[in-house]
Amino acid sequence: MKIDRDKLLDIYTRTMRIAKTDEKFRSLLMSGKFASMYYTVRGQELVSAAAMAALEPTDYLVTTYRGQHDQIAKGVPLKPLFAEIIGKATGTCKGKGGAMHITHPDSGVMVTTGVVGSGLPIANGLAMAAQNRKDGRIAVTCFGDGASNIGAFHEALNMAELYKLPVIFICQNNRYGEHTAFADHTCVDSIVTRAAAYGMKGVKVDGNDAEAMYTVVKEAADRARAGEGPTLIEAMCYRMMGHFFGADFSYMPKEHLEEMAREDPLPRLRKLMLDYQYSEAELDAILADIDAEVEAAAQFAFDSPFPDASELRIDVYEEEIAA
Amino acid sequence: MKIDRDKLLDIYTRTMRIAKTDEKFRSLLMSGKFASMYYTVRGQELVSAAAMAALEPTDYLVTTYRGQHDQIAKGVPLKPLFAEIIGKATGTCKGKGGAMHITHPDSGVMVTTGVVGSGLPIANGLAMAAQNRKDGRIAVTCFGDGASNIGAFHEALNMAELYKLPVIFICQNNRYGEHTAFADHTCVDSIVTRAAAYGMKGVKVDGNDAEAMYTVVKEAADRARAGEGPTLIEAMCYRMMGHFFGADFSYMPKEHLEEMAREDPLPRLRKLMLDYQYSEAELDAILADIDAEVEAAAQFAFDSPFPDASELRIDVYEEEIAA
Amino acid sequence: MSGKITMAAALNRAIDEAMAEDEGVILLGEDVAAKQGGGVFKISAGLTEKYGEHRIRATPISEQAILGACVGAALAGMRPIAEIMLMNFLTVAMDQIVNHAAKLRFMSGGQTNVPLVIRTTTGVGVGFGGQHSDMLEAWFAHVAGLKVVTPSNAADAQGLMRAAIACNDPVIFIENILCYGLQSEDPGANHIVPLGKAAVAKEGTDCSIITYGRTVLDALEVAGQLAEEGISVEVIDLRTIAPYDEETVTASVRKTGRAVVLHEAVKAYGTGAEIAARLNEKLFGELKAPVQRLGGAFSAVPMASALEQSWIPTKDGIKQAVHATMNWKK
Amino acid sequence: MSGKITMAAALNRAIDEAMAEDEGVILLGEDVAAKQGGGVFKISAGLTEKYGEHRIRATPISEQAILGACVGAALAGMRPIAEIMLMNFLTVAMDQIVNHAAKLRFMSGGQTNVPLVIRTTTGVGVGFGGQHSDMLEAWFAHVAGLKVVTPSNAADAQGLMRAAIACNDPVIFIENILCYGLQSEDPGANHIVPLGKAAVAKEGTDCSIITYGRTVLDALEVAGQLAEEGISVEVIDLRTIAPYDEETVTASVRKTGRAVVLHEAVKAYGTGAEIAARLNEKLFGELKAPVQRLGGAFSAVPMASALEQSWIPTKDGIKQAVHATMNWKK
Ligand SMILES: Cc1ncc(C[n+]2csc(CCOP(=O)(O)OP(=O)(O)O)c2C)c(N)n1
Ligand SMILES: Cc1ncc(C[n+]2csc(CCOP(=O)(O)OP(=O)(O)O)c2C)c(N)n1
Ligand SMILES: [Mg+2]
Ligand SMILES: [Mg+2]
Repeated sequence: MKIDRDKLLDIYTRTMRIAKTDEKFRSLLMSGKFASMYYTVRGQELVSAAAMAALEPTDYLVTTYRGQHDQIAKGVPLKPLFAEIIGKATGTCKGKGGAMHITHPDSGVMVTTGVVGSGLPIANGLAMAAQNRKDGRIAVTCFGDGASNIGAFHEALNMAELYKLPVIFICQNNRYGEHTAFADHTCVDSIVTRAAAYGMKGVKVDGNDAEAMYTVVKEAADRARAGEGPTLIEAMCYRMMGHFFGADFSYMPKEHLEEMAREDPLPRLRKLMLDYQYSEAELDAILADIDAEVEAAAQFAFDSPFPDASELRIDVYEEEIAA
Repeated sequence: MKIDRDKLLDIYTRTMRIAKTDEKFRSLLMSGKFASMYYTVRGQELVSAAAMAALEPTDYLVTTYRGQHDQIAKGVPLKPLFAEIIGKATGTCKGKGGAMHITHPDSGVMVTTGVVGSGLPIANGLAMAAQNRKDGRIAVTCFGDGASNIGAFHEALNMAELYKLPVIFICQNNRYGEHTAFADHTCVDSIVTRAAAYGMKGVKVDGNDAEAMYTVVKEAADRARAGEGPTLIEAMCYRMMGHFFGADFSYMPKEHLEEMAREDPLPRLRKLMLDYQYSEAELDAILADIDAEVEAAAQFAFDSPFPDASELRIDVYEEEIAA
Repeated sequence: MSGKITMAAALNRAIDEAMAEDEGVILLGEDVAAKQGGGVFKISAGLTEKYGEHRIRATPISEQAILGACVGAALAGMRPIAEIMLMNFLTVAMDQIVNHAAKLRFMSGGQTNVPLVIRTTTGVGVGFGGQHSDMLEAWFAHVAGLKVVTPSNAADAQGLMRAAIACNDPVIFIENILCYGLQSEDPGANHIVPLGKAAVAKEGTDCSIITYGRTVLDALEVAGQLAEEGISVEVIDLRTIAPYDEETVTASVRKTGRAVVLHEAVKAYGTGAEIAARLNEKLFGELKAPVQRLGGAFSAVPMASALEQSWIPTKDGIKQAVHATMNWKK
Repeated sequence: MSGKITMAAALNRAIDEAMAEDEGVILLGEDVAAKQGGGVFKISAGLTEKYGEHRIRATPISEQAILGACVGAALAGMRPIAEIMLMNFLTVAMDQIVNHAAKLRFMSGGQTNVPLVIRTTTGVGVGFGGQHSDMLEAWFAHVAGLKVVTPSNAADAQGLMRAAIACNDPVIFIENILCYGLQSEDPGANHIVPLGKAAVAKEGTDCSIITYGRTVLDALEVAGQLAEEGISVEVIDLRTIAPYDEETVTASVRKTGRAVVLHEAVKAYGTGAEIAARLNEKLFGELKAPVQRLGGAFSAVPMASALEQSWIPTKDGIKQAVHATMNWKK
């Protein structure tokens, strides 16, 4: 199915901003320029680019530790993002949250959680606020296949359908939860079969198919906004590296690695762009801009000051804690 | 479907032992002879009588606060049961647990929990022990319709199917969780549809049909013992009184109350007994025995001593706590 | 203001007032709506009729979903109130409270905040047994970012509830099941009691009893009895457990030189430990006797009434503790 | 026994020995089996190969199901070990620990018991941030029926793990993520350290530092530095946090007359409060200075390294606290 040509360009730009940022972080980590727990999003760039392109900037997003693609796609500017991950006072969260806890309400990124599954009930609450206020917003939450086995998933889906909340649950099924393969943590073929357990609409989609992914999320968003309730979307994709940067992934079978390489969303999207009559030169110009943006963001982060120890007394409560 | 005639008599006896005990407790509470939070099982007697009759005495049971029918059906003797509920030293748990926490390993009653849904994961563990030991035991856990919305339900069912544990999940769907009607807490018609979310076998049954209920549980038990994995059984029934003894149930619609009265399992079972060629006299003789047993149990309980304050230092750890 | 009011009615009034004032105030919990009778303890009776089912939401039995939804709604700027039927059930949803509600303001660098009131009830003495009677306030006091409040009377319940709803941070609001029916002076409409301020429930000069919740009543009764013996007891009702009103407590004990710390929760590692530790830090060398701590026994709460009564601090035990401070010699 | 061993290897050995000895010992946790590489911290490396997939079970991400299954298996007489990847994730499953594992022996009147070890890890100083670094031992110490253990070195880790697996009650076994790689003397096979007994990690006469886990190492280092100044510090490593070895601690402080209580967990309402309160009760009038308490700051653990290092007690801070006790005057 064809989508709007400008929209595809938008998706391409979001995708490549994610890819270039991730690449930069991995090279910084590799070179030892900074050290951190880092959950690479390599392989899942397009899933969130297409999803977030289907939303309004004011829509809410709740994501997880592996959420950099979601955050960037939703619009978090790169400078404070880099600074946060590197632990600087100029970070989105003044360095207090770090990569696992990026928050940026201006782009609708309300929570990034490090606890598997905990974002789903929170997304319901954001959707509930929108429903009560009738402000037309919706909430989207992204999580992994592994997260679909935790209690919060179940409770959240049931409640969302019961109240017909304007929320979209996007399961990015990358076939692994840490080192555990999909078939070793559940006995169903698809997470999306679980939608029926709540009377919810469920849709399974190839997350690396930009047109399909965008369309599915757009439809779910329209349904949500129309008061027709939540949707569970299972976006099939691949985690193209280990669970976190540097982690062993020898447990992944050879055939899986090969399949993964074949399905790489980046060359596939590039090809689609050409099909949509974008020229190599146009695309390269976009990449050059993004490269510059990424470099500037990294530089900004490294140049920024560390947070001051007094920050420990600030933001605990509304009132500052006495020294 | 017909079942073995002796088995039906067994089910009748269990049912009436439950019914008479419950009746006795309600009359004690009514007369003010003792006061306690009491969750009547009126209306659900047959469900557990038929279920437990399909099990071996050595099989494990995990039930909930509304579990007196399950406990009696599984074989907990009435004397220590009465004593426990009335808070005496001769109770199953020396009065420390009370009605909500009846334990009686000799009858396989391993846990009675007051926390909705928490029994399901525990039943998995009992089943896991049996699976590892290959001792042929199975575990059964009973819970309500309301419990099917809590996280523990979801996690437990997924894990049980994954490991093919010899466990049976019996949801006693009495159409209400406290004061909340089934349709107000979930959007599916049947809890049993949730089995598919785990690739699990699910069976819905009229819990007030002794033959059907027994047969379904027997099949599930055979499957579990054969290593074929768990079953989710949804046994439809009615909670014929308020959530707890004395609780308001004015929120129940008139039609529901009428339907409930029509479906009362006790007259229905009596009729079935006659169909199976048991005589009124035979049945009455059984009731007389049960009446005597219940009276003796109540008397035993009232005559028993209260637990001593030193019990607070015992059973906290294996070693007694110093005074 | 003439007349009396029960704690249950006072809580209902506080929530009603807050809901009338601000559309952002919503209530979620099991059985809380009109269809179910307004909550098992009827605290939300009549509110659905006034504010509708979108603001009073009866939920499935899903504490994680309840608290998570409240966290989300609070992040969006609403002022949700969660009713968690009994305190022990918080154990199925600690993650939302501790990892999320408490920390999101800090972890977001102050970009977001969670104005959420988690109402819950508990209490020893009603035979509810081991899984329905725990007092877990010490856990929450240990978590930065949470406030912990518990009233001992109807007027405070009303005033503290208004303050809790107005607070821009998450508040754990603990109601004692035995106090719902107790009457105390009706404070009238729009009564507010600021968070973080203890009350001197009774003045005295010989020994301070520092307590909160239902045991304030026991302490006052014992103080009355001891007055007849000529012992002048000061009773401090913390009202807010965290943040702790160190100023009021320290001033009282500096004056009396003796302290008994009292709560229903298990004594070991309870809030009394922190209070005793702080008193010893602040008043080292000034105390006339060691701080006495009283709390629940070190076991699950037993069901049998005979045992349950031995489990909680008794009035006799409180009296003995005060005597111990009065008669203390090396 | 010559040679050194890491804490990770020592834990692996203890579990291996227990599994070889008793078929009832099983291990459940996310990623713990051979197929996933033997656990994210490799504590179960090699065990699946020896004992099979029924005894080393890799689980879905379902902490309630993990702990519930362990409770059930324990009730049936097995000796399960649960690996909960990080301590903060216990918050999704507190119910199984607190309402069930801890209470079933008591609530059943001693008919059942729960011989379960809940292994978990945490630690401040690795930049894991607010939701992956909490130290919640005070919560568990407050719950009757649980034992709480944390080793500071590899040999103790091995010996305490054997004792924990042998224990007929539930044990929360806290491993510090920063200690896994640390080497200490290899205690050899079948080493057992009894639960409930503190160790005098270093003898001294002027001031006692009472601590446990990773901060024992800091305390020992500071004690070494202070020795050069002529201050003789005794370091007590609790090893078992609950039940608390009051005898050893009281004896030490009675001797030195001064105490610093140190832990990484948030100071307010931490285990240090109970220890300080007890010392003040037992040694009222005998202490030469107020008990000093050191613990984490009152905030979520910040991610940025600069802030995280200010959050935990520093070696300088420990030194200052000892100095404060030495120099204390009214
Ligand atoms: C409640 C909880 N349990 C365990 C973990 C540890 N953990 C972090 S990521 C992860 C795997 C999650 O898998 P999935 O949901 O598929 O997401 P992915 O990493 O593949 O994006 C686990 C187990 C956690 N963060 N929270
Ligand atoms: C986790 C938890 N939340 C809430 C409660 C309070 N509660 C006790 S019984 C009950 C209703 C349960 O309904 P259902 O599962 O249908 O069982 P029934 O009482 O109908 O047998 C509730 C909400 C509880 N015990 N545990
Ligand atoms: Mg995954
Ligand atoms: Mg029900």
